[in-house]
Amino acid sequence: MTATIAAVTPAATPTPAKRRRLRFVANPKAATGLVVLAFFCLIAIIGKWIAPYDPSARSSDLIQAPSAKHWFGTTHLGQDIFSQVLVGTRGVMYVGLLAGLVATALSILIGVSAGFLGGAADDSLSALSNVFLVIPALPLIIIVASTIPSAGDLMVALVIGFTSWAWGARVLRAQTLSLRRRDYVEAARATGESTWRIITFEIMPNLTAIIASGFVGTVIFAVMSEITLAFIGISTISEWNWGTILFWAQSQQALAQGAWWWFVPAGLAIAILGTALSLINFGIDEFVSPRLRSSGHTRVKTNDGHSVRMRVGFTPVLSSKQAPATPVVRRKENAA
Amino acid sequence: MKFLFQRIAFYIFTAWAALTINFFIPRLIPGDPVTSLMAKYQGQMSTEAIQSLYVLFGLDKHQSVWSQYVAYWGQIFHGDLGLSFTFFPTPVSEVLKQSLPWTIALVGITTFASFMIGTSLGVIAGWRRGSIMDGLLPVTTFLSSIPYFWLGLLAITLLAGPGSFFPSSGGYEPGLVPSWTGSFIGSAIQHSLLPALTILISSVSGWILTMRNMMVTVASEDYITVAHAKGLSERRVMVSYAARNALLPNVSGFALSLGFIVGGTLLVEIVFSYPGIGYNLFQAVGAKDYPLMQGVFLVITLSVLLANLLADVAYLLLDPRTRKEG
Amino acid sequence: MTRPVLEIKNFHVDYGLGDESVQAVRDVTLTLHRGEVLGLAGESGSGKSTLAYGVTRLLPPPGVISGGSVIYHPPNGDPYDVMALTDSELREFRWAETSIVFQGAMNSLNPVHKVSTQMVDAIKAHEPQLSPQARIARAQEILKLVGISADRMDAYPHQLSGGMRQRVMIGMALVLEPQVVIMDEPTTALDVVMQRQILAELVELRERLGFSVLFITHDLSLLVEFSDRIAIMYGGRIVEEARSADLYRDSLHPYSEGLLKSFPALRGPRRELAGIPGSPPDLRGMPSGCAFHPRCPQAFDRCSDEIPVLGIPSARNDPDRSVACWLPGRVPVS
Amino acid sequence: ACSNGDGTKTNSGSSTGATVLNIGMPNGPQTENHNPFLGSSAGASLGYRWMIFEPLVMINGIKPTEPGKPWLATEWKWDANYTKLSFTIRDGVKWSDGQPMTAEDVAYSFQLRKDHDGLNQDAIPYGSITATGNKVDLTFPRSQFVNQNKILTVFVVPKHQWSTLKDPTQDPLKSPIGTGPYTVKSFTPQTTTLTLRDSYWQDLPKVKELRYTSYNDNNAQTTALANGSSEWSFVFVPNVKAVYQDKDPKNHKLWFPANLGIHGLWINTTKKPFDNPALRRAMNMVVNRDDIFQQGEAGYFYPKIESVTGIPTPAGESFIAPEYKDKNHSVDLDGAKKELSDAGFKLEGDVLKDPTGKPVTITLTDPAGWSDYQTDLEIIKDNLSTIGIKATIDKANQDAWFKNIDTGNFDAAMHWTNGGATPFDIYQNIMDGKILKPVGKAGVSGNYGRFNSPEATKALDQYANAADDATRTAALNTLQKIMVEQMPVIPTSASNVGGLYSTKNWVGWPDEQNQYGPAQPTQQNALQIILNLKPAGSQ
Amino acid sequence: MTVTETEVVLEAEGLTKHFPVRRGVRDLLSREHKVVHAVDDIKLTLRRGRVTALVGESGSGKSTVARLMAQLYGRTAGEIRLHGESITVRGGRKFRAYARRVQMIFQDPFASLNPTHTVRYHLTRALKIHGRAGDLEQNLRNLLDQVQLTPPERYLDKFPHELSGGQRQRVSIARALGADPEALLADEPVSMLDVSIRLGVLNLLRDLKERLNLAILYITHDIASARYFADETLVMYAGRLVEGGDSETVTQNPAHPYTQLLIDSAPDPDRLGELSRPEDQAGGEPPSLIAPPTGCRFHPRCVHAMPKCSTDLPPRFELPVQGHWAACWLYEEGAAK
Ligand SMILES: Nc1ncnc2c1ncn2[C@@H]1O[C@H](COP(=O)(O)OP(=O)(O)OP(=O)(O)O)[C@@H](O)[C@H]1O
Ligand SMILES: Nc1ncnc2c1ncn2[C@@H]1O[C@H](COP(=O)(O)OP(=O)(O)OP(=O)(O)O)[C@@H](O)[C@H]1O
Ligand SMILES: [Mg+2]
Ligand SMILES: [Mg+2]
Ligand code: NI
Repeated sequence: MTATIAAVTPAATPTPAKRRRLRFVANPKAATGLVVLAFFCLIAIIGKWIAPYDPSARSSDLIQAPSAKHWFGTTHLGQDIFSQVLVGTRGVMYVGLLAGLVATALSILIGVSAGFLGGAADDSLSALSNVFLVIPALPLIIIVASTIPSAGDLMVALVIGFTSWAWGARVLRAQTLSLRRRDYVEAARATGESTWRIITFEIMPNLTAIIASGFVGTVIFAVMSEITLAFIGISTISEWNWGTILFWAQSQQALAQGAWWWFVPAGLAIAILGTALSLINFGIDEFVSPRLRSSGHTRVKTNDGHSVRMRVGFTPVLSSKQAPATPVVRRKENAA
Repeated sequence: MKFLFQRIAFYIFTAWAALTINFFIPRLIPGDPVTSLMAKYQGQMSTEAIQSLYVLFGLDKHQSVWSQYVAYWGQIFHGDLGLSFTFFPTPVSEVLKQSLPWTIALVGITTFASFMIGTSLGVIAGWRRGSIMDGLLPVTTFLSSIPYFWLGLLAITLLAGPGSFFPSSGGYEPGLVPSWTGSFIGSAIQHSLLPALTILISSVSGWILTMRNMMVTVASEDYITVAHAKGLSERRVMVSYAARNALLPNVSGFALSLGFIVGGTLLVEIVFSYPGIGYNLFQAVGAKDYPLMQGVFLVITLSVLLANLLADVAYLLLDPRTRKEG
Repeated sequence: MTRPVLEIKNFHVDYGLGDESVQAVRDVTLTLHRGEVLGLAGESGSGKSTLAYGVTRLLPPPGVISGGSVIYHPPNGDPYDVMALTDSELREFRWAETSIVFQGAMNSLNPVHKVSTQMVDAIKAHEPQLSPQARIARAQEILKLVGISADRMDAYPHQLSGGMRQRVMIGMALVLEPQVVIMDEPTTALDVVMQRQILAELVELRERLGFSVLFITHDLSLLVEFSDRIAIMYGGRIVEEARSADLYRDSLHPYSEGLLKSFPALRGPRRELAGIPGSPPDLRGMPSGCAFHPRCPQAFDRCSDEIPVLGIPSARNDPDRSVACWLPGRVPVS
Repeated sequence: ACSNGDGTKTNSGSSTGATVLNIGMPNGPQTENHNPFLGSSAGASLGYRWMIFEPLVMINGIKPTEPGKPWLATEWKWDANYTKLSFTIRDGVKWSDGQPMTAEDVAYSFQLRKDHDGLNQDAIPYGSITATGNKVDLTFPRSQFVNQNKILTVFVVPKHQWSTLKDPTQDPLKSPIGTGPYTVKSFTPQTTTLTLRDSYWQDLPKVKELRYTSYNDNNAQTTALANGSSEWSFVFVPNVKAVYQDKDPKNHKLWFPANLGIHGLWINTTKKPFDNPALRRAMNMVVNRDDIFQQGEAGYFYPKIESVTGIPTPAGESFIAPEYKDKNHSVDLDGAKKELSDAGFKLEGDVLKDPTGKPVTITLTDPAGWSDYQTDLEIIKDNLSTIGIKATIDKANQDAWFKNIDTGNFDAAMHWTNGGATPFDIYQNIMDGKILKPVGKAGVSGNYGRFNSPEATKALDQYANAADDATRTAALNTLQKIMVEQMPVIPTSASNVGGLYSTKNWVGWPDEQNQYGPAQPTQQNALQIILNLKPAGSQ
Repeated sequence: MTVTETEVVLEAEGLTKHFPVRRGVRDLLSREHKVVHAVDDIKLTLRRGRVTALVGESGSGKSTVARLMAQLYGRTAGEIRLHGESITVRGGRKFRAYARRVQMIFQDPFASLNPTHTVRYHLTRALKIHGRAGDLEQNLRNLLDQVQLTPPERYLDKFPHELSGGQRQRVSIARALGADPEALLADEPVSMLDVSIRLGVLNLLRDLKERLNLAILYITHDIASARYFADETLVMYAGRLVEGGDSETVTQNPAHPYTQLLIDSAPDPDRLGELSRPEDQAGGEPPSLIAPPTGCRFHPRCVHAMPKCSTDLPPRFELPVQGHWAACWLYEEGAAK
């Protein structure tokens, strides 16, 4: 989430167009992130079918370390942890994406209207989002979720979505505010476009990068929150997800029993998913503001044979032999 | 100063909103604390004992929401947060008084340290593009994607096994009496190292990254080139020109993300059974202890607000543009 | 003509390395003489700023200097190549010998430090032996020269108007009394009245302090009025160089000619304005031969095949002029 | 919680005989509250209230039928079919502030409970309370046979302190005054230290100092037990053998005797086809209690129910009717199938069809976080599938679950029963028709399965109000018969009153051979145990 | 040369715009409403087939005038007449009808085209909104032809970032023409363009004026280009018009001291080597528009200022050349020249 701060400013660079959109995928970070994300999405869809066991089914292998039979070992009931991780992916992705969608929709609604309408509407809407921003989200989510009778996946997703739109709204508002003053918005108005058309066709397309990055950020947050809720036993754990696995590991004191395999795979999966999403966000950030790209070749061979890093303030001087000498006819230097 | 006035007005408004949310949340809860206590004593509490608890907790009275709301504000202004159910009849304020210092010490110091360390590393990473620091970014990203609590679990397994220097839970040695003695403080520090490390590792990379990006953005500003052109030393340009300006957005970012960070760090307390507010929240949620839940939420929110205010003041001191007269 | 202070020889600048690189400045050779104002004109993207930054090695990454030398002649002492200086030598060289004024003064001043701090910073870096009071006094003195009263010393940049900021920048550039001041479009952000005021002051100061100026702008009419000599850049190369009056009255390169014909004049008879057809070249895909040939009304076969060399045109045997064009009479005397 | 230094530091000089006993509970930071009436107080949650406040009569929690041991009362006598009780109060007992304890104090202790519903946890209907000389006489509006132990074990508080309290139900009682052998020395949220008094009406115990430490969670408590820094505790330790016992096989001991309360699968007896007792019996026959004990309860925590009557043994041994004396639960698949086919159920493939031809399915529900119950349900689900019943497990939200149980809106759930001095509490909780409410109506305090048996209600009534033991025995036998034949609840485990302890420094703990009291540190009998402990070297 | 021959398309009288200054918490306590006097009492006439230039330094209110005329801002006072008919529109269908006849071109061709849309989209919208989508493809080509972006196919499906600055500005102009307007308000249409390209765009505008008989308001800070391109020139200072008349007259014989300053300050290659500031020239900076100077707004900087200048607002004084006027007390009947 924090990475978006930098993304707000560089709106000045001409924003994406069709062909350049594809270039986003060419960003190695984004590409890696997308591949991993696609992998998790795939697991979320087919996990149920490829799981070797029913994740809830008991067997006689109690608390077994990973083996060929049980890749990630088993629980105290002899359940196969590998299957639990596979099947649990769906819940994680579902909640993450749904919460991300809800929050993004809200942030667009609130952020864009605050930015576009201005005046009192802006004041009250941005006060609202600032309040939500300052109030610690996770404790609020924990408390709200703990008060809901049956906090299933849908409910958890909604709660997370409804409490975590504020950051996106803030960023979008700032951006809309700057877009609203752009000449092309004024020009569209002068052409006679209606307000809603200006918002949806002139402003929104220019917000896509920010919306996408906000969406990804919220998904990260939602996944973390969801897993946290499951881990501390607040949301329903009837459906498997990674948090549920961790919940059981914790309540059965997997640590004390030395059953590291019980909580390592799920946690690792979270971390990898989180990293993938962060990478996508980097990709978006770098796409919006190419300066942030970590430059490829930064080492240069200089005049005196040293190799130096390119840096601000001290331009490297390449060995002169590289310079293609164009024949130049010069007059003689005048004597002083 | 106008800026500060506006901020303070905003904080008052936010505090009001948070307190009102706080008021309504438990009142929308269908369950009640007695059943939760029942759950806690699974089978060891008789049906009769349950009835006596309803009487004890005063849950058999009924009042209109509005008069409750008024009474609630009355209580808040007297610093009265009600009596905790789990620690009945200890006042919530006392429970919190006991745990707050731990949280402030752990979460406060580590969050601040993480901000400082992350920012400093970010300055270097952003300044020396393409150096090793830049290469470390993917690693730190990975670290920051790990949920706090899981990293804590991992830290306990790997580092806090029996016989290790690191204790796996608690705020200090069980036998000790909290006091300002060397052995107690030593023990408290020993117990806080692992949770602190967990928070630090998970949160520091966020700061590194934002600061790095900010530095990269700032580094291409004209005034940096001018500073170089003036022949200032590298250090001076980096610190006084680049970092100083790059810090500004980060300070307000710091303020705004405090809410997120504090939320995450509370989980560390749960995993390490650290006797702070986060652990209180965990207990309160488990036991439907609304007064305690409300108290915790209130204290967290107000602390975040306060920290925000401090960050605002820092921003004010750092950025002359906001000091504009009028 | 006086001694040179800065000789730029066969200067090349690339952005990026290898195949992807953009060759922003090609083989530029230019001499700045003591006490003169050398104007550099050309349209946007022709490499003016790149050249200016390159000379002081201030190009932002991925800019690299891929060839050439910049010989600096100190008032007393032996000339040396700026490109061969080490980092610390370069630091010493900067500002004390050559200072720069950029286009946007708002962006050139650090928004979080007072004007005085930024002035003193420069003095401190180069004359550490000076006492703090003396530094302040020096800063005050130079600000007075550029018309800013001492009580604005403690102002922050945002508290000053655009014109004042630009004066502060000029003052800062002169505070160490350098030999060379490079000015990259120092007045384009200001309106004409302010522009004239500042330039007038600059002329006075130059008479007093005797520094040389490399003045960059795309406003040719301003240059003609303000500078002693003018060099015209096109597509990363110098295409013509001459005394201002000569260039104005009798430009030799078709591009310079086109530029001059694009300016409506405020006084005098209404001239016919022709302009230049087409659009500036893309540095990534430079036309072969003379970069200007696709837009040149007089281009012929040779123009698209061979890069013209810069030299004294055969038709005007004037050692103070040079042009890079294949048109008859403009080909260099060999 | 524990680092290397712990054991040696707190038990310095264990070679020369220990003086300190470290007791632990996994209950999180405490607040300073020594009020013995409040279950939320540190005194109650750690159990040290019993070291300060003593009962009139000490009754062995695992042998509730044995006569109690005179404690602050030297004699007691029930009259008029348990509606009258008179105590003779012990002389020479002094409060820890030096004042003598009198019958006045005892009467006041009863009066407090009578006056404050919040303190009267057992909802005993007190009548008159009178103190004369060293005698205290109580009357009750109805027979207190079933409550007799609850009344006898009431603890006594000093009138001269309690009468000054503004609100006894909300006072944290910062400096408790009691008759017990220990007084509070210091309190911190983590550790409460109790120190031995100079004098006590019995022989002073050998333990000079008690340290009650509240660990933040089960993990921490387990670790502390494993490394010896905690010597006595009550906590669920999964895989207890590896995690705890093997760490010091010689000294690390545990004993988890059952008391008279049970856990079982409650079945909604109004739902078809579960209103058919034959189906319930068949279900009972396939439940694998060994798996539940071994996997759900880590092989020790809640002891498994052996007797078909659901009465936990050995605590309830003496109550079991002759006809069921040696009848124990065992998995009997064939018997179950026979039972079913006799009742008109059909097992087609692996789907059981009820007499109307509908497949039998059931939803088993318990709150998500209750890991042991959830484990039990998983096992039961598996077991039921052997007779073709398709079970699904609903991990409900705790509040919703309580509400659904209360209103009878469930198929089946793991739940506990009340416990008491006789199996009456168990059966009353399961079968009492007097507390029966129709499905959908809340506010029941038992009989969640809506079990409607006038016969059972009558037998319960008889038992509670009987004038002689024979009637009672007959009534209880009837109840057992109903339980076995109708099976409204499928009992799985007994409640426990156990503990884990270390014999490294102290010996004399209760165990299988020496069952003088339950081994749980938070039970009243803990005082008895402390009094019984001797330094390990001294034997 | 006179300027009153052709039909009046759009005229403004007494046009005034005050922007409220955003009030802070402290201002809530005070009664007074602070405003920016961006535009005060402007009288302006656009005629068919004529270019009227509006020159003035940055911040003098030129863009505000253009936006007021385009009815993008609501005005504080004054009247805008289209063919003599006073019109006030605020959005909706009426605004479209107005926009159909009065179109605006923005200063920055890099910012006035939405980077996410193609040239086709921009032009199609303009045509559709104004009901000219009839033979869409043909109309599109016509538009591009009109702005000399030929062949049209090459440009239709390009994104703005694929075009050069001059080409973009042509697209903006084409979009404005899409409405088939009678009046074109060009707000510094070339100031962001390179010198060699500027002329092309200006020539295009002049060509359009002649071919389509448009009335054009040409806003610029470059008074030299006004001389070349506009028939009539108005000079604006701090929100007020200070001088107006035939372009050649205004630039060659400036009457108002401000216009004189402006013209003297403009770079002039023919004035070689006399760069120093004439002693009698005014200096200083433009005034604050929140509290503009009383009387003539130029008086604090004016070398000819008289006591009257700081108190009384000068009206328009007609000057000898027909149509030339200046708002300066120097030209009051009988004032000492
Ligand atoms: N970081 C960079 N990477 C790649 N190309 C660059 C970079 N910076 C500048 N260029 C290119 O180098 C060329 C010269 O740029 P430069 O800024 O020197 O032009 P200029 O003559 O100063 O133009 P202007 O009048 O707009 O300031 C331009 O074509 C530009 O696109
Ligand atoms: N929306 C607004 N709110 C408040 N003040 C405004 C607004 N728009 C313009 N102004 C103020 O009105 C004055 C005139 O602005 P305007 O943009 O019309 O000037 P301009 O002559 O077009 O300048 P430029 O040459 O820089 O474009 C300025 O002082 C400006 O600060
Ligand atoms: Mg430039
Ligand atoms: Mg403007
Ligand atoms: Ni410890």
